[in-house]
Amino acid sequence: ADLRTTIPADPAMVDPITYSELVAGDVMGNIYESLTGLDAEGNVVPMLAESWEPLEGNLGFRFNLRQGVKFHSGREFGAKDVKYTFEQLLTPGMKGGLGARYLDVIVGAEAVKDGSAAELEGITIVDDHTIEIAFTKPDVLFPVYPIYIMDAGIVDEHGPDWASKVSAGTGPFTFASWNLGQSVELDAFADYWGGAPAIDGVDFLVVPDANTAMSMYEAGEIDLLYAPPTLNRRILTDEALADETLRVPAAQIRYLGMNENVYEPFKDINVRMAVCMSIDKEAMIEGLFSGAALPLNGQVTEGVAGYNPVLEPIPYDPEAAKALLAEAGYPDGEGLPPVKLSTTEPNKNEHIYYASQFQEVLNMPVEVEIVERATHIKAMNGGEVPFFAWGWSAGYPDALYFLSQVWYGPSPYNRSRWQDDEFDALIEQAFETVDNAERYKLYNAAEKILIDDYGTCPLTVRMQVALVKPGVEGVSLSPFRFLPFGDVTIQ
Amino acid sequence: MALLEVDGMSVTFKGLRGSIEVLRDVSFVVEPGEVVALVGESGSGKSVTSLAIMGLLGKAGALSSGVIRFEDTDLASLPPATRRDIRGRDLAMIFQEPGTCLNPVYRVGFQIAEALVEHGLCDGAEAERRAISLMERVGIPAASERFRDYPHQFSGGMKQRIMIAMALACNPRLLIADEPTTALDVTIQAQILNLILDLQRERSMATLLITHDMGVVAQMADRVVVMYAGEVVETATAQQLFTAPAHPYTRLLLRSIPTARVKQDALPLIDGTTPPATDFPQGCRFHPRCPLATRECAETKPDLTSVATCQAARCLRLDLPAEALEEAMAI
Amino acid sequence: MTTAAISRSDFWLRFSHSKNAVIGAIIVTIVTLAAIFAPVLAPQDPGKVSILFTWEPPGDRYTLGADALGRDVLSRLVWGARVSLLVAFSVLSITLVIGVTLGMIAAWSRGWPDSLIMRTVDVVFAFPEVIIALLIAAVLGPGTLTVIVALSMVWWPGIARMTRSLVLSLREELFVEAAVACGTPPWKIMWKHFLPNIISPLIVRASIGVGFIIMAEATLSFLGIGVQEPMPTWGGMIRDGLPELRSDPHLALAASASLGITMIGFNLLGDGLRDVLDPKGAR
Amino acid sequence: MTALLQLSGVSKTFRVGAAGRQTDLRAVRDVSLDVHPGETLAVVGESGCGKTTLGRVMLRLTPPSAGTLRFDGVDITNIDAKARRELARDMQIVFQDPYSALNPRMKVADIIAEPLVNLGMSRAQVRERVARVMETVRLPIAFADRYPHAFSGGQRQRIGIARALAVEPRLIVCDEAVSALDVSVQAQILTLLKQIRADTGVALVFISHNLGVVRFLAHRVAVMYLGSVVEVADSEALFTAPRHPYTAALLDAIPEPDLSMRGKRRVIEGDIPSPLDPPPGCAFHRRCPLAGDICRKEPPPLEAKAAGHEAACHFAETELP
Amino acid sequence: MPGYIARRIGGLLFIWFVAVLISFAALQFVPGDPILVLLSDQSGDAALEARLRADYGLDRSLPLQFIDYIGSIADGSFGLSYRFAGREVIEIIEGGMWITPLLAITALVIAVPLGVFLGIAAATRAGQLADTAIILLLVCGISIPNFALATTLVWLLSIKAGLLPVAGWGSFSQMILPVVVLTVPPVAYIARLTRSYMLEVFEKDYIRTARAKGVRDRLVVWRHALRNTLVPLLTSIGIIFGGLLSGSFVVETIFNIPGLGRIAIESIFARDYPVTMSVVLLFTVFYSLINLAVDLSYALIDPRIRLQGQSA
Ligand SMILES: Nc1ncnc2c1ncn2[C@@H]1O[C@H](COP(=O)(O)OP(=O)(O)OP(=O)(O)O)[C@@H](O)[C@H]1O
Ligand SMILES: Nc1ncnc2c1ncn2[C@@H]1O[C@H](COP(=O)(O)OP(=O)(O)OP(=O)(O)O)[C@@H](O)[C@H]1O
Ligand SMILES: [Mg+2]
Ligand SMILES: [Mg+2]
Repeated sequence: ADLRTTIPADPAMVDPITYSELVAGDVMGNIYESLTGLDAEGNVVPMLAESWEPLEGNLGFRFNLRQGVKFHSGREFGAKDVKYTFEQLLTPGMKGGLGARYLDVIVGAEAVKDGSAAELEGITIVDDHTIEIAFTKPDVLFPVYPIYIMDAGIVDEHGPDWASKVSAGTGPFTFASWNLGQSVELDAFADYWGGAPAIDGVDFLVVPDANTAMSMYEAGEIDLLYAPPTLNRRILTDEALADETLRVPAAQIRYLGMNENVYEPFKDINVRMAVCMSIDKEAMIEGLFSGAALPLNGQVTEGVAGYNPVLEPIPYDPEAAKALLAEAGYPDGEGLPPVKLSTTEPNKNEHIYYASQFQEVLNMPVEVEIVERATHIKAMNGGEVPFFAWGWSAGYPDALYFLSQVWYGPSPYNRSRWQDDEFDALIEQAFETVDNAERYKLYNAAEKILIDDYGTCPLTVRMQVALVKPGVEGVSLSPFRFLPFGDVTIQ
Repeated sequence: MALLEVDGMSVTFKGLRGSIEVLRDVSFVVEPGEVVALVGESGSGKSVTSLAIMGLLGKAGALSSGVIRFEDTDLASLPPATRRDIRGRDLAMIFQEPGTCLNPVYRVGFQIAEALVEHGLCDGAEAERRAISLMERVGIPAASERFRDYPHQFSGGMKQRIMIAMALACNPRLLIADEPTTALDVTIQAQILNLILDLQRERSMATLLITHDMGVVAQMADRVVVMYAGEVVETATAQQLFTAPAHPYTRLLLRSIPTARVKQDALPLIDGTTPPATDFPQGCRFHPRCPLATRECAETKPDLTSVATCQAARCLRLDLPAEALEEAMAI
Repeated sequence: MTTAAISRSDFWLRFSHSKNAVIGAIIVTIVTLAAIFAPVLAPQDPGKVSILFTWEPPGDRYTLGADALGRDVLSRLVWGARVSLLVAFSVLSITLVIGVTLGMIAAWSRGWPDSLIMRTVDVVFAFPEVIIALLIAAVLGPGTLTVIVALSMVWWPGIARMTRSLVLSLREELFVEAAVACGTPPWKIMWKHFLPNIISPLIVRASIGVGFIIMAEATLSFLGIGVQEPMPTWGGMIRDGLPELRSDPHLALAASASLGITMIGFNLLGDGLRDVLDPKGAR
Repeated sequence: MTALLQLSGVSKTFRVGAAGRQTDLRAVRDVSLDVHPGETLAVVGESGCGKTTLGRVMLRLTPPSAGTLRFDGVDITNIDAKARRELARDMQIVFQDPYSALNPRMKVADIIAEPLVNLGMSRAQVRERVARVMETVRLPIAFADRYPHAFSGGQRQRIGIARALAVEPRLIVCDEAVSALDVSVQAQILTLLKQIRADTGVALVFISHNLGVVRFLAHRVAVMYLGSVVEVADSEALFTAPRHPYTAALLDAIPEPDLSMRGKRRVIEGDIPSPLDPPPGCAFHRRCPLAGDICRKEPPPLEAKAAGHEAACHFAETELP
Repeated sequence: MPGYIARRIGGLLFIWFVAVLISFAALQFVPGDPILVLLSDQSGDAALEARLRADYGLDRSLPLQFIDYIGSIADGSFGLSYRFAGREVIEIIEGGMWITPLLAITALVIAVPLGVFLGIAAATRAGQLADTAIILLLVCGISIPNFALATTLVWLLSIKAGLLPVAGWGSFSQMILPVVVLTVPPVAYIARLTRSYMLEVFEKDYIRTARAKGVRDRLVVWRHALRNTLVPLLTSIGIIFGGLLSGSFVVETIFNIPGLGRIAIESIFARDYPVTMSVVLLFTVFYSLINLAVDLSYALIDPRIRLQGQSA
């Protein structure tokens, strides 16, 4: 039998080079594999690489690749495929997606990108199953980066539009068909190195409407549902579904961005504190999220390497918040210029709650503004949005993902433009620190600087909710969505 | 035995403000083979009378008293199906507006043949044959081709001929013609009236001819029934009516018609207008306009009284000499 | 014009005899009053968030329960009536002004202005209304103004077409020719002779239209381009309530019922008016 | 005596049919007529022969397709819309259907006042004038605030006449002004018109198909057939000695309320031809008892057959059978 | 007739062109640049942005872009999709292209007879209780928002009773619920129109003529009256069809039908303009073709119209 589940839209692509979005990831995670992978707890485990060691001066890695891995084409996986994939990602005109940005540190990446070289200078194929990758500067997290490796021979064999015809991965399932607007279907790969899946395949039905997906689940038309947050209440309040529900916190931080460059009062730490202390996270989690969230104390989520479990929560204390605001020179909100709390349609309710708290507790003149998503992201990236709550999902299971992208000064995703030299120095140091324990200390120190400065208000961690029909076993929901369905069985 | 006998017929319509008695105590007879004209001004109840006879008053109207006997059958007491069967077969009707009385989306041949088939008189092919010969009879050239045409492809006069063919299809005993020529041109009107007269003689069919045109009456009718405000005010033979009208209304009416035969300098006037059905006067309904009216006329309802053989009028002052009217108007 | 022949006193008499018209008028009056007196009638501030009472079922605290943010459903319904009617009446006024003006011009001028206007009407008609609304929402961003503009864009051609056909038959009436013969200038003929004589069919259409506009706003809300927070609207409430139909049905039910009853009210009123204004009506 | 209104060679052609397949419909063909001050000219003819169109052309409600039109010696054939509106001061119209000729949504006073307001009269003047014409047509002044539906046909026709009279015009075109009325009411209106004519000296163009009415009112009569004037004569001459066979047929066809005429009518055969497809030659030849070969080929010109008596017939001299 | 059709087709081409022009112009004003949508989180990367713009020809002037688009219509590809890298628009819409009209026409084919039947039932009982009951039912039919009706039906028939599939496309049973939801409003609309047209026709002289001939009441209604109400009814078919196309947006979303309505919504939200414009064009084409068909079919029903088309 096939495992039937839904995706909220057609994947934008099904090839590992241009791969750049979430839905495509849900599908392709079952077809393609990276050098390393994750287990159900979010720990990094060897996949296509069995082991790896840093090169001298931390300027690169040597990977010992797994033997006996077959591509869906039947070819043996080897070092040439890794090199081929990396070069393809960087070659102009190939529209390299998410994977490409992890490759900038490789020696010669620039030359490939601007078209002056076809081959990546920094890659040395030692033997069929050993490859060395040289860096221009240390990047200790390189082995963790999720880059799908593809079959080097496939493009020559099937031409540029191979992706809609054949499958070029090593994963437990092969791409079978994509019926636009209806479904993407995968077949079990009998020669999978980890053992052939027990199920015949996976059907991803394209169902944009969450309620429809839910109805389909209830009517037994699908076996598995990764529920979007709008369904949380419906699922979590239904006792009949309790045994079928999986709940796992997502590797996603949610924070309140306060951009002091745009809104003057945020320059004062007392104002930032007052804002943070006027949000009642516990009440919000119960009332608004129906319990499908956890409070977030720092800026790293549990299950991500480097998480600090001993951070104190910021208390909900309206009186203290009022006092702090008065101290900042805005007694009872007087003198605060009006400000917009911006967001997109799906996050509306949450923002209405924040705004109502700020108005009620601080008498702050806040108004909720709903903006089109792409415009909003562009404005945030440009540092133009004064006040917003936004999330950031980990692309790999290491705290550095959050810290270096959201709060690090030069990062293009530092949307609230919080900046601290000491913090930035710690991050730079972490990139060069191979020893995990050492590095985690640096993370904790940096995170403390951020929290103590009230540079942000940590909000909540979203709880992922999924429904699995009785009789379907082996589905694992990790902090990073579903793991591949290779071990799933259906009665 | 009279072919049609209407006796004491009253008709009321239900309206928003209660019931309105539109016809009161209407009585007349139509003998086999004769032409009876029903005349009167607009709103006097001519059409309602004909519709009541046909049983086509609709939902709002009802016969509140009186009987309508057709060949000694009381029509009102018949079950609807039987009544429908008589309608169209023994009693046929043609209407004023030939343009709107034909169904625009069916071929005229079909519309003529329909009654034959509906009454089970013959099958489709035979009905078609008869329809063509009827069309020929009413004077439509190239009938067997025009049979398949639609009403809008005919002129007004031809449409009226088709209406006549339709009414005659089942050889009715009585033809009711409600202002059959008012919508037509004078020359065409003359053609149609002659046609009706010919057919009526040919088939010894009786005709109840409804009109407001005294000229038409003079050319066609054997006997005349004059209506005013929902009542019959005078019945007479045509001869009597034109030579010795009894009711003041009839007399005035006849004289207020401008004629093309002679030059007139002035027309005698009947002041005022016909009252609406909601507002019929007490007593004699004509009294507010009648030069001869007295107080008694305003109080007492006159009955239809016989003045001569075959002539009766509804007036309290029939005893006055004919000149009295002239004198009264001169004042 | 057949509809023209009814006197004022007759109108009320016929009106009071028409069950549809009376029931419709009562519903419409209640909704309109609710909308006008929303600030007085609403038991609570419709925007008041009570995070501890989200999805509170109907009871003492909230007569009709609370929504996802603990806001009072009854208060939001009453205020929602305001938004719905505001949208409906704005759209109606705009479309009536535009549609009637253009329709009259088209019918009066014939010739090229007629062609121009009617071709435009054809083009707009050929666009599915949701697409027009989506495009306009995409341009202006979702909101009350968008809804009004979008629905006006969708509705005026219907009015223009109707006006044109009414005026085309009206201009054959003798009284129009009489006015021309009296030396009445065209604008005055439109204003004094056409307008009063097409007003009743327009009213009938408008009254039925109100229902559809309110519904259209709800549909736009459902598609995410309707009137935005913090303004409560029925469409938005239905959309927000639908997923919770089983666990907490009160939100969707209350809003659907309000929308449905209002639609019924306007439709019955419109149907009733049609019967009342048609002198040859069923009675 | 100079003509008040002078038509010479006036034609009116309509383009009918859907675009691309249009044909010409000649509703009025080459009509020359004079209307003198104070006279009543009747235009008679059967339905569709172009009477109304001719009336509309006379009033310049529609421009003629050919020919010229003079009012009081001034050429008004090609005047602009504004000048045309000015003409309303001198020329007015009364329509056939008293039901559709009055705007049901206007009060009687406003209806009568409309031409006055258009002329820019002050409110007081208008009120005074309205009261006066209402009296002239014998409408109680109390009716001023009512709407037309409250009136009977005869009363409505009085309102229409009052509207036409209000500006004290010199010419009134009455298009079938009494055809829709009951006999008794018709008599009232005819009498009223006669009286007004005597009191004001207004010229009337009286369009009708009822020859009885025409004889009662008209000084002169023009008979139309299929767009053309086929006979013009003084009323008495026309009724006693018609020259055109069509006029004779028309007179014969009238059902007279006179038993002595019974069965003596001669009825001409055939339908009225369509103006879209007029017969060649004389338009009447297919129905004409006198028709000869020439009638099938040549349209007869309208020419004087006696003093003040013109007819368009090749055989107008022939004694009618 | 051929001349008439040629003229109509010329008119259609004009309308289609204007539709493309308007949607092209309107989309220029839409906030949410397609490239920014593609870039999403990476929208700070100016080089990447410039590269993408060039890839999609968006760096060229608007008239050129428009001409490009018209050209792509001519060659049948309808341009390149922004959302699906490297795919032609035709690939994206061809699957859904027939679904929406199929749904709409199915709904129409059911709604017209049903609505006419109900309308006649009400008209022949005008003023009676049955009439009021039918009217009330019809008004309710239009007063229930289609999304609410759909949700309720799915819950009752699919989840509770398990009779019909919840969603999807491909089998007959999957068509039933969407068609029912689409059909309800037009049935109500047609029935109400039929009722009022019928009442109007009942007053006509030719109905009285038919009764005077002794034609049975049922035949009077079904033969003499009905055909005369069809012409005005046909006129509203176009509007109803437009309503059905619009209804498909909601119905396709709820029942997860991969038709044009759902594609339109997805592509607008994803700022996939070439797809959006093509869907708009297709909707316009369907709508105007239905109207053309309606106009041509008048002649079949009403002989007066045929003659005008030919001789005049
Ligand atoms: N369906 C109806 N409902 C109410 N009143 C009606 C109805 N039909 C006719 N009447 C009234 O009955 C009266 C007589 O009307 P009827 O049509 O018989 O007059 P008529 O003599 O035929 O007039 P005309 O010469 O105008 O045809 C009128 O006052 C009319 O208003
Ligand atoms: N606006 C118009 N467009 C096209 N044809 C017209 C127009 N007005 C009149 N006609 C045609 O011109 C011819 C003469 O019409 P007109 O109304 O002048 O006749 P009439 O003598 O007044 O007839 P009736 O006695 O019926 O009033 C008719 O065939 C008519 O169809
Ligand atoms: Mg009558
Ligand atoms: Mg005329």
